[in-house]
Amino acid sequence: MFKEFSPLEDKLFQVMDKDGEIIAPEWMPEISDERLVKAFKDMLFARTADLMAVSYQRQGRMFTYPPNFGQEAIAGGMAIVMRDQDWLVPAFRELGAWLAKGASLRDIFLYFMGYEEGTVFRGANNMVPIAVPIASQIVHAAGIGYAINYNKKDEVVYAVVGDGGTSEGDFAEGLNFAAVWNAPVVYIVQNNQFAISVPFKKQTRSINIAVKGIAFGVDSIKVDGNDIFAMTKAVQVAHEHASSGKGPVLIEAVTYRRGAHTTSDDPTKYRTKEEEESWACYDPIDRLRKYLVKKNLWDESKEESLISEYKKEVDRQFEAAENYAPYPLEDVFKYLYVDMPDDLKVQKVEHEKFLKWKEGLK
Amino acid sequence: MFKEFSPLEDKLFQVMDKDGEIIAPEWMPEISDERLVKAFKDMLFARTADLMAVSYQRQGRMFTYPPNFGQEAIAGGMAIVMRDQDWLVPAFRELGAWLAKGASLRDIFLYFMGYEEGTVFRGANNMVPIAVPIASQIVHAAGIGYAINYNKKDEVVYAVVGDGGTSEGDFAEGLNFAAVWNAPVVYIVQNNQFAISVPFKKQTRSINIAVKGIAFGVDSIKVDGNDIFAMTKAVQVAHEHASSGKGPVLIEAVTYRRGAHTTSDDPTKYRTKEEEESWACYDPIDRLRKYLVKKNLWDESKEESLISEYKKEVDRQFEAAENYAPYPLEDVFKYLYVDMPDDLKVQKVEHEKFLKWKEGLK
Amino acid sequence: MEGGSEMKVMTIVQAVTDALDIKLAEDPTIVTFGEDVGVEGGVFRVTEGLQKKHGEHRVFDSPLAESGIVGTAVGMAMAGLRPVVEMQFCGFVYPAFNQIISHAARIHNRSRGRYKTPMVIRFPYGGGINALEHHSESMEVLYAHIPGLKVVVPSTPYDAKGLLISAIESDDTIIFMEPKRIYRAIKQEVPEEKFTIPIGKAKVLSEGTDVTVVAYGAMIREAQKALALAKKDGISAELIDLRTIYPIDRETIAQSVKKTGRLVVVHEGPTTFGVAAEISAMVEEDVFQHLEAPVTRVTGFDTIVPLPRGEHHYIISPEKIYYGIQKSVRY
Amino acid sequence: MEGGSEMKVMTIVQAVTDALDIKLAEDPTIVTFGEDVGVEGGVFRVTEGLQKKHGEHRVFDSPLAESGIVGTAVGMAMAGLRPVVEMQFCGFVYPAFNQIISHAARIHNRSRGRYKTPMVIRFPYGGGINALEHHSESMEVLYAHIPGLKVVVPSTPYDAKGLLISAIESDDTIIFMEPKRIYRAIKQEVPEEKFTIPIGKAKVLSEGTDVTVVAYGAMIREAQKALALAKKDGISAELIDLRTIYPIDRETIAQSVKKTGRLVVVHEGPTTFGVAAEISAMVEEDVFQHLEAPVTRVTGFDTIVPLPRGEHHYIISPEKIYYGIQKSVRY
Ligand SMILES: Cc1ncc(C[n+]2csc(CCOP(=O)(O)OP(=O)(O)O)c2C)c(N)n1
Ligand SMILES: Cc1ncc(C[n+]2csc(CCOP(=O)(O)OP(=O)(O)O)c2C)c(N)n1
Ligand SMILES: [Mg+2]
Ligand SMILES: [Mg+2]
Repeated sequence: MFKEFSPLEDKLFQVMDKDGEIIAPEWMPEISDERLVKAFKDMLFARTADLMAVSYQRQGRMFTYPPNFGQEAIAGGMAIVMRDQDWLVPAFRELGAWLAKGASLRDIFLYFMGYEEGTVFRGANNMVPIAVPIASQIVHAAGIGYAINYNKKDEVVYAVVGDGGTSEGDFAEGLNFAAVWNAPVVYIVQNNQFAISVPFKKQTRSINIAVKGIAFGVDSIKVDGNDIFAMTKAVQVAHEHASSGKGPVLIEAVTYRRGAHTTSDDPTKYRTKEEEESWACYDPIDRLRKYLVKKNLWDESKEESLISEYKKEVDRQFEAAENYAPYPLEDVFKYLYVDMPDDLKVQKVEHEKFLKWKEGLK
Repeated sequence: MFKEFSPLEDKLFQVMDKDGEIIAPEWMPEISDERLVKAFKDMLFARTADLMAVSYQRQGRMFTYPPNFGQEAIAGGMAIVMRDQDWLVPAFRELGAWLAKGASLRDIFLYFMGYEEGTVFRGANNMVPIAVPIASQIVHAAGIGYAINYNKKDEVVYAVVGDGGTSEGDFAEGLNFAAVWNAPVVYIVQNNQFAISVPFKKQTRSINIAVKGIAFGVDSIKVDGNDIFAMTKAVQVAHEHASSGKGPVLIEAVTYRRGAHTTSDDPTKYRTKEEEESWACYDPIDRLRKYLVKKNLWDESKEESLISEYKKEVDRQFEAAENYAPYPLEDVFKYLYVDMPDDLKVQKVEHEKFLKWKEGLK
Repeated sequence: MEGGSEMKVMTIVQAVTDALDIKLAEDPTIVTFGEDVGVEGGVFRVTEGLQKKHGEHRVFDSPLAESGIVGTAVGMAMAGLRPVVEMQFCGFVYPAFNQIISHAARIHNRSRGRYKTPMVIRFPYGGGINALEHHSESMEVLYAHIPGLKVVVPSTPYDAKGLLISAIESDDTIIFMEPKRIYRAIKQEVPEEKFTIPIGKAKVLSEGTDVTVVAYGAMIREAQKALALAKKDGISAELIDLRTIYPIDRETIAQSVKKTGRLVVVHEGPTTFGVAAEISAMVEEDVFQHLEAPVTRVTGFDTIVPLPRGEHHYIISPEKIYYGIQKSVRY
Repeated sequence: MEGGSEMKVMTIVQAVTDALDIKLAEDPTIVTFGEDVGVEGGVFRVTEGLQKKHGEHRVFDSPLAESGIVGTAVGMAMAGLRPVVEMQFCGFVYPAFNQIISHAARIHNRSRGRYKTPMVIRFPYGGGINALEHHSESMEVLYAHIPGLKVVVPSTPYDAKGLLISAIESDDTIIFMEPKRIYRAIKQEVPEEKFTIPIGKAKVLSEGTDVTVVAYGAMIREAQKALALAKKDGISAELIDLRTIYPIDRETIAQSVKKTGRLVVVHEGPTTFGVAAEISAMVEEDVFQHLEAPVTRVTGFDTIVPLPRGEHHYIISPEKIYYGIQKSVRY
């Protein structure tokens, strides 16, 4: 695959076209009909949750949130391949992958409501917290990969980053360490064409992101990230590659951030309606739906009721998050160290004294 | 050139073989006999100074010094192409390039004797100080390149780094900025096979360093760094490329650090005599000498007396450095800010009070 | 300072934009860049409109790489430009740390004055905007402790403009930290034309006799509220806006403490090894015999700023400052 | 502490090697790596022999990239290992700053305890070895001010061993700064077997009544010389070795100052916003009424450590400490 679709020639690995036709059947991944329908439903669920998150935010019920709209097939493909024992090292815009790993939507909402608790992802085995400092997680993935080799475990690390993130020094350092250490890491770059307002062309002069792997001797491929089949196949091959001791893989998943960067962002400042529309027909969910409908695996008329079911579920999770316990003072201090310095204990006690005094003021 | 010698196929750009035969006459750079002899003499002078530096250090007359032994053709090639108005952004192991730029040997010795004055290089137009934090200078070069474009100047930036330095995040960030900004920078990686004790193979899994340029859309080439003709030609082409608005170039100059990392290092700890000897026959000065002798441009019998002349000159420079003024207290404070904070003035005065008191103690 | 200049009501954001605009128009060696700085005008819209007005070569987007941004600015400065760079948030300056400490702060010293780095690294800092982790910190000490840097923090639109112009005109490397919490919260009349405020000088905002309060940035507004509370209580507090964190104007503080005998220092950043510690040490050195109470620190916990739901625990309220004032006065 | 253990004369370098050796043998989750750490045994030979003994997967060279080293260690720690990483010199830690402050110091807090980062970042610090720029600095405050880190500095071979073992056994991220100036200058009998010294506790090295001197690392030896000078002068000074820079053992210092009424703090790093400032502030808070003189700082200039020929100006001599002691006592 890495040879056939050499990023040096800017080849794009694609299995399904925008109308849901399979154009490269020889690369079609093996997925049972059932699993495929589940993948579709999961993507639909993720999108529902994502859109609702944006509207909760607009209602002032949540803080800034980064929409996933249009990027769902990337997580969709990862979800099909990732196993429970595999590691997920997230960036911050791969909701579907978090859910697939076992993170609860309630927790995710908690995070964007302003609770650290929301980035613990207790239900998700071997998933680490969201990484806000761009690309810093790329290095962690290499270290986790080292530990996997060290302990001779059957685990693969999935690490996600954006196109903008590939400009950070940590992207280079992480890939280099992973390669030198032959770490079992699948790096997935969600190239959604923008880093906030900065378009891909201003981010790098390279023809694509996949070629960056060559700098580190890492097998790399540029994949249509809105094509669930191409994503799944690429991730399968990458997973096999990494877990069989051949070292890390870099997947550039070409996609488009259909929404804003975050709910605080206004994309009309830096891109045109036309551009946005030109990508609409590549929507990953629409494409999979077309395929499923053609194969009689999906009945569009059922979708509406399914979505309203999902909405209810999302609301339930959101309300559970809204009803989460208040944030005790203690939690500001409790987790900073395993062995808490006395200083911190004193600061807490002093603050409590102040709070008592303040009560008295009223 | 960049196509013919694609780093992807790990091609090595070579013009002269180890016996001084021209094996690729079509790539022979145009250099007058006179200039070539000067280049040889300059390399000889640099080597003489370098070897003497090591022995001064052994005599306890200088602090730690990083030998250049075996790497002289890289600076030799740069020296032929670099113009007075071009910028030199050094690492710390390209003595010949510093001298070519106009830095005085006395100043260079001053630096390794422990004076900041020695890294000012007053005689060298557009040369910036030595960069000790590995690869950090790669980024500066991109910024200088931006300024050159901004001011529409006819200047090219030469920036040097080692093989180890290519692992630092700043190497990637610098190349990326230079590429995106189309900055006129010639990046030269001295791949001397080691970063202190760490061999190239442990530094990266890529087939060579030149391929790293591809990650940034930068034209790159792997050159025999011990071949003065190949180096000169590559630098000429790169210079032309950069100064004609085509953006930065990356030259991997393959060489071998024949000496220790620094005078504090003991290479027998991490490499074999055999390996060292296997590189001896590629010595850049020997190769050029063979060529010159064959062309009747050089008479070996004259070399000894030339070297003893050089030695005298080096000694003169060294002694000038040894006789440099003592380091006044004032200089600790004077240059930190353009507009010095009062605090610093007070600290100096307070220290002088102490010194007076201390006088009184005796 | 600016006789006869027209005044205009500005927020801090607008004052910063205005300072940049004036300097860009006046000095062709000035460029400003950073993530999203060009087309979008920055995530806080501080550079909005400047690219259109001054051109793409002077106001522009950079790739997403902080070390690259600061490091290229160092290179530009050595080559004669005067770059003003934006780091997107206080918590995202760290990838640039090596370039800041090893180069921006040192090139002038290393080259014995041959090369200068007249550059400004500006970024929003501080809590109170309900942001994710890394978006709320106040780590001014990390810069103020580094030899070769100067650190400036304005607290009002007027100061933001005057101090930023001074920073841009300075031949030293200036860290310019903008209190994002009050980016748009304070409106003030600011002269339209160019004016400067000296770096390294604090300002006595209101005089008092019982206790001196030193604060800066977003804490000034909170301190003013605290002073109002104290006043009701009959306490006359003197408020000093530090304006510059390094070099600290120890003279102004010392003079004040000489008069009041008591000092409260307020800042958002962590207490231990914080700015208040240094001021405490200085005051002790300078006016030990006038100190009637230990210096009181009303400062951040030695913790990470909590996510929004816990941030109220961390953030320093006027009441907490007032509490500190009482503690000092009643010592 | 360690009844009946055999003793062996060690330097600080040997003590650090020994601590690593013992822990590597005892705990298979420990790995140690960094630039030149494997085959060569580190530029100061601290890890010499360990790769041969414990294997290439446990003691190894990394590529030349500090952010990579610290960041991969964070990953390893999250995956259950206990990495000890070496940064080659104090001045080359900065490229790793983001990984240190944003992750090593915070993963435990961010994940509400789900993930720990039991890791040690060790590096030589301080001046006095005639080195190039960036090789001589003492920037402990940059770490000590960061919430989530602990910072340890040994001053003797005994302490180096006991404190490093504690650091490796700690579940928190520890910055372990080794005074390279005395790496081989002090020889001391150290127990061959394993022992620990608690992090966060200072040690009273010698008792006195007139003045308290607080120092750490390479400054302890200089302070001891100063105390000898002071003694001749009839001054009885109490010497405290801080051992841990954060958390500071304020209790031990406070108790001492209560007794002596005077305090001199000594460190190599820059004065302003330095460790002495914090100690000054703490002491004022804790024992204000016992202070008979302002805290005296005998600390580095707010400058870059000069290159070797100028370093004698910067370096703190016993005489300078003694001068500080006199100043304090004669106040
Ligand atoms: C080190 C760092 N610098 C800046 C930021 C602010 N920031 C948040 S998201 C973002 C853009 C990221 O772009 P990309 O990597 O393409 O991911 P996307 O948002 O498109 O998913 C920036 C600059 C940050 N989080 N971390
Ligand atoms: C950021 C940083 N880390 C570590 C060092 C210590 N150091 C000095 S030279 C060197 C090796 C450099 O290797 P390379 O880049 O190959 O250059 P060479 O010495 O071979 O010329 C190291 C690790 C440093 N100077 N800067
Ligand atoms: Mg993006
Ligand atoms: Mg090398």
